[in-house]
Amino acid sequence: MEAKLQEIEKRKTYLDEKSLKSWLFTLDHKRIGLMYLFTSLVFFLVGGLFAIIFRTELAFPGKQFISPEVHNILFTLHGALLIFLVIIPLIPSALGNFFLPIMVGARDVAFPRINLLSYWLFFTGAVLLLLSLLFGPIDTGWTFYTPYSANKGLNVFIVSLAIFILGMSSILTGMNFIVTVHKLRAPGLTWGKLPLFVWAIYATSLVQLLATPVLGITLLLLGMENLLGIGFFDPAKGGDPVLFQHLFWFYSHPAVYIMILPAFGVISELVSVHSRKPIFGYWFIAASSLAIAFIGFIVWGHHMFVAGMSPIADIIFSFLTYFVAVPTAVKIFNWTATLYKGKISFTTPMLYALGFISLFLIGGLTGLFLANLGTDIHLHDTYFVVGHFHYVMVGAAVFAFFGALFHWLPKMFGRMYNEKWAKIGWFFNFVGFNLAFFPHFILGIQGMPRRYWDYPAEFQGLHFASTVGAYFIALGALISLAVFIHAMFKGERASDNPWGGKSLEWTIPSPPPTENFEKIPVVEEGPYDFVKH
Amino acid sequence: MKNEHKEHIVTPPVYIAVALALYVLTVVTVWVAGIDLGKVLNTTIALLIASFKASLVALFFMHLKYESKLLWFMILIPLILLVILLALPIIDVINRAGYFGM
Amino acid sequence: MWISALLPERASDYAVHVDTAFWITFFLSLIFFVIINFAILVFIIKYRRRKGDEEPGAPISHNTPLEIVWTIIPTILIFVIFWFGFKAYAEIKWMREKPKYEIRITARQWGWTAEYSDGKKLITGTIKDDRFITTKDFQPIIFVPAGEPVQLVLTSQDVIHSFYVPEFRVKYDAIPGRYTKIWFQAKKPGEYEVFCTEYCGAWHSRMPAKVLALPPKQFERFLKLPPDKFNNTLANMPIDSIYAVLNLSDEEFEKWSGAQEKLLLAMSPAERGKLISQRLCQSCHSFDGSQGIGPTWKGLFGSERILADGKRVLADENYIRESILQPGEKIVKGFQPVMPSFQGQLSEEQISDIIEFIKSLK
Amino acid sequence: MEQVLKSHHEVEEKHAGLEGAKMGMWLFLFTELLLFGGLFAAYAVFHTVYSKDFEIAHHHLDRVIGFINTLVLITSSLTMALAVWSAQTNRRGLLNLFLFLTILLGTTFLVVKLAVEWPVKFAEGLYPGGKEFNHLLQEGHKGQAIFFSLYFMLTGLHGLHVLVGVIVLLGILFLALRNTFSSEYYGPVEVSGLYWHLVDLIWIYLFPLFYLIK
Repeated sequence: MEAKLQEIEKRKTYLDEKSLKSWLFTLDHKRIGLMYLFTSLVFFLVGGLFAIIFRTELAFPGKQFISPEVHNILFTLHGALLIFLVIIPLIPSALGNFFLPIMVGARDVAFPRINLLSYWLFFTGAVLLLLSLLFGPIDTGWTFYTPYSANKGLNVFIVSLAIFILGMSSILTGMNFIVTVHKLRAPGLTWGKLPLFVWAIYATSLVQLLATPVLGITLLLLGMENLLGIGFFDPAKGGDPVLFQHLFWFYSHPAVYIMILPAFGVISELVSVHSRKPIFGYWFIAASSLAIAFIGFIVWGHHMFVAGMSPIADIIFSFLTYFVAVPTAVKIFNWTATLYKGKISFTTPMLYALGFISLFLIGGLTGLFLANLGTDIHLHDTYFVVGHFHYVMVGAAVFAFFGALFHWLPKMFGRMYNEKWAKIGWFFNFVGFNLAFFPHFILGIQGMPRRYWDYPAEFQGLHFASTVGAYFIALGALISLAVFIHAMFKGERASDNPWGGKSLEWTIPSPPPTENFEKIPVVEEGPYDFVKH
Repeated sequence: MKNEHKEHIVTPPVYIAVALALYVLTVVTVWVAGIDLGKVLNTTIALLIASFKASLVALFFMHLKYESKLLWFMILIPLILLVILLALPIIDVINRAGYFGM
Repeated sequence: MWISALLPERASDYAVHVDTAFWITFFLSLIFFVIINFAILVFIIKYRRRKGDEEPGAPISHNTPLEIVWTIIPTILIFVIFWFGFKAYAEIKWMREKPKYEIRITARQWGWTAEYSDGKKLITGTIKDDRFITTKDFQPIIFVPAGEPVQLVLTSQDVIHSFYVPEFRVKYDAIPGRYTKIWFQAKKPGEYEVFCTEYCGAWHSRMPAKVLALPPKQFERFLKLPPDKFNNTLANMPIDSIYAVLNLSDEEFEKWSGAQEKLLLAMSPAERGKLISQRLCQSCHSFDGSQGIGPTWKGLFGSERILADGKRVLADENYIRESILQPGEKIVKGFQPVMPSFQGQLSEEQISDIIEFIKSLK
Repeated sequence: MEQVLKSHHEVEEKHAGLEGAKMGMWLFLFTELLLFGGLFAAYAVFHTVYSKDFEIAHHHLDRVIGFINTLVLITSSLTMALAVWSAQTNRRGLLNLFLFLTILLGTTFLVVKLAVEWPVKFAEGLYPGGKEFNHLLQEGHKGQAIFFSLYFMLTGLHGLHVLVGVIVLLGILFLALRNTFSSEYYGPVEVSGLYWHLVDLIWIYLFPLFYLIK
């Protein structure tokens, strides 16, 4: 056994090169993936810290320790940082960059240099976003609704420039992945044999590619509105604030599908591998990813039912929004059916996957209330909406990320995490999450508006519970990240295929060598054929 | 999957013919702009001619005519999204009681 | 049912339709939620991997008829939900008959102004202190007849706000440069809180207001009251004294309004000015010299003001009058040009009362 | 672009090759389409609402200059296409000539726009924030003010893209002069040609929408 360990230690891996230059100017998709991962995790903690601060403020009515202006800045930064710097790039750019080329059987993405450029654009955008604090922190909310965000001067312009650059990075990553999946598949790897994670990342890249430019132009116009006063969104100059909302949500609704589609891909992998059973309804899940990606583009109006649109538009958008519920439901049924007659092992990734399904179910079903023309008038812009998108973003996307992180940790670093502590982290995350965000639904139904620094006393109990929940999430997240950091360096050696997965990434040593495969494999069997050994 | 099929080379006469067609169409657009056919018809005709010119540029100058069927399908998606991005806000604005300023 | 306590009280006529749509969506979602979670629970217990069992799970990978079934059923169910939502929406959007009363509501950064067709006007301000707001802080913004439809015409002076009354299930954005219309019919008399639900800046959470639904008799009396008397008396009074006044018998009411008349005339202009300033101006201009959004009024009158562009101006009657009507003209150095204009909202007499009050603040 | 990694008997593409590069550029052109799509959506909404004001305002624009600029851009598309043809058929002299002509026409377009058309507008104060612009607003002709904001945003963004195109073509010309391109390797010429044709394609829509409204 000792010799075997020696031999493993000796193997060349993508992590061997230690110099700073080899990291900063690497063309290796795996290293770029890790750089995205660690940059996003830093902002994940920063954004989480902002949430803890204003959640503590909201524990009791009246002013505790921060003023309304500071509270508004905190929730704006919480939204902007976590959306643009964490939840959009986390699974597609970090884990997608690392595993898509391997799962597709390629040595690297189609355009490695553009991949590096994407990371550095992402990094510049993130730094610029932080620098904007020097020009006076923004308090417009991550939605930048005009005219509130229209006559703010330089700081909104700097923030829109920063997000424009982040958008460029998102577009180039999307383009890179699409060409990789089309052009660099290993021989024999037909579309029908692609792992569902690749399908999900492909659908996400399509949405990233086609939706982000509209955000680019919207923020450019907002910047010009601030600097030159072009008046597109300023009623005094003939513009229309609702037009800004149209252009903004044309990007931002597909953006929520950029956040959730990769999570769907991860869950399809986890559920199938950890119950050692082929995924149920492969083609239906793959097709539903593409269906969601497309329908996501025609439904943005449900954010604006009470914003001043005409009744005809309200009805059209509500009707179209209901179509998106069908592919999502199909996915949930197929994941549940995958568990039938499987050999389910309760590893941490599987716990996160099961947590994902039930939490995403609540997130998805509460969406039905908000797409509904009647109830949305009562529930729009209340805490019900806050609960809905936190269940979908944190309950689903972040849980899927943690599941994927622990699922692929052995492959990325060749080391195994500490199962007990990872489960403790999961427990705090799950309990804390429900305690933090379920009260939001009740608050919203009772009419508590969102983005409030202070609230009438009758809402106090639920807010207190939510704050306690927030602290639990913080604890759970810190434990999980500590387990991850510890395992990266000091976790004991993991085998090349600890979970017995069948997709290509489990056929190469872990941590993988720089060129992934000595010889590009010829693929015969599908990614989930557990039976044929 | 990466077989390098011989790139179909478009010869200069085709390019020059297309360019002439574009010149003529530009003159036609300007000429049509002279006649007033009612608010809706004017813009539709102008857009039709422009779209025809655009497709000429795309098919011949950008060699779209000789590209794989995959690219044809791929082009449909942004065009459909463009139509949606233009159509739905117009539907909203037309049916509003008071446009912007009542 | 006890769970109907979840939703706020159904105080407007069409609230029942919204709640029907809510409960239908709720129960259909609950069914799905229970089915899926129950299935997961059963599967993870029944098919958990026993110790040492290295065999893979059953090679079941698809069943197309089942897939078709669970694609069609959700499609049908969600259009049932859509239909009930649409019915509720139709009730809310299209009024059966034109409401008799129309009130123009203007939202501004951090307060509401309501104007009746006959000139009656109510203004609510911002609650800026640190303690939490109680129902007492919800000043009345509109008086509506219980049992009759009322139409509100919303607009905004600066940014987008949103007029939301949870008990009426009514919410719509007040957009600057545009008029948006909503209507509701209060079912029975009562007080219903109004919230701003479109983020509008620092004090977005502190623009409380209240809708007073009055029984017919009291509403008649409110309508009959002449506008300027109403603006000087009832518009500034707390809610319980408003009810007290409106419940007086007719001759007592006449006596009271006469007395109010005399009381107001007896008051010195400065005291009358104080009444108005407390309601409209104190949220930005402090009276005791402390720092605020606008310059303090203590020692303002007769002092020399250094403007943003460096010019020096004497703070006399004309300067104060101009700052009230066209605040943008002269901005004192170090202050933001955020003061809304009160053009057409204050009578000539009220403006001179305010100036007298400022003079009294040495 | 194409480092071919030979191991055993298989030829492996380290990158996606010409096919991949072209697909990558087409995908990038889709994003350009949607970037301008957002502005065209704003144009469509404002044109529907202020059609009369748009009609009045467009008289300020000089139709002849617009027409000339359109012809210039179409010719530059022609010369670009011929440049790609000459690269494909190994005619290096012609390649350099056509690239130079395309750059020349592109710069002419920019010069006509920036040195002739825009200064006229700036002199009249018809730009956002300008004297005449504010005068229009005071008189309530909001539609005309919006028309000029749209005009400057759309033609400005398009001009920026033409400028980027010229810079890219200068790079390609620089490489062409050092004989890097041949019928075996002409990827960059074709890809930058795709970008240039898109820029011309967008102007084909801009010309009628601004200069020929009735």
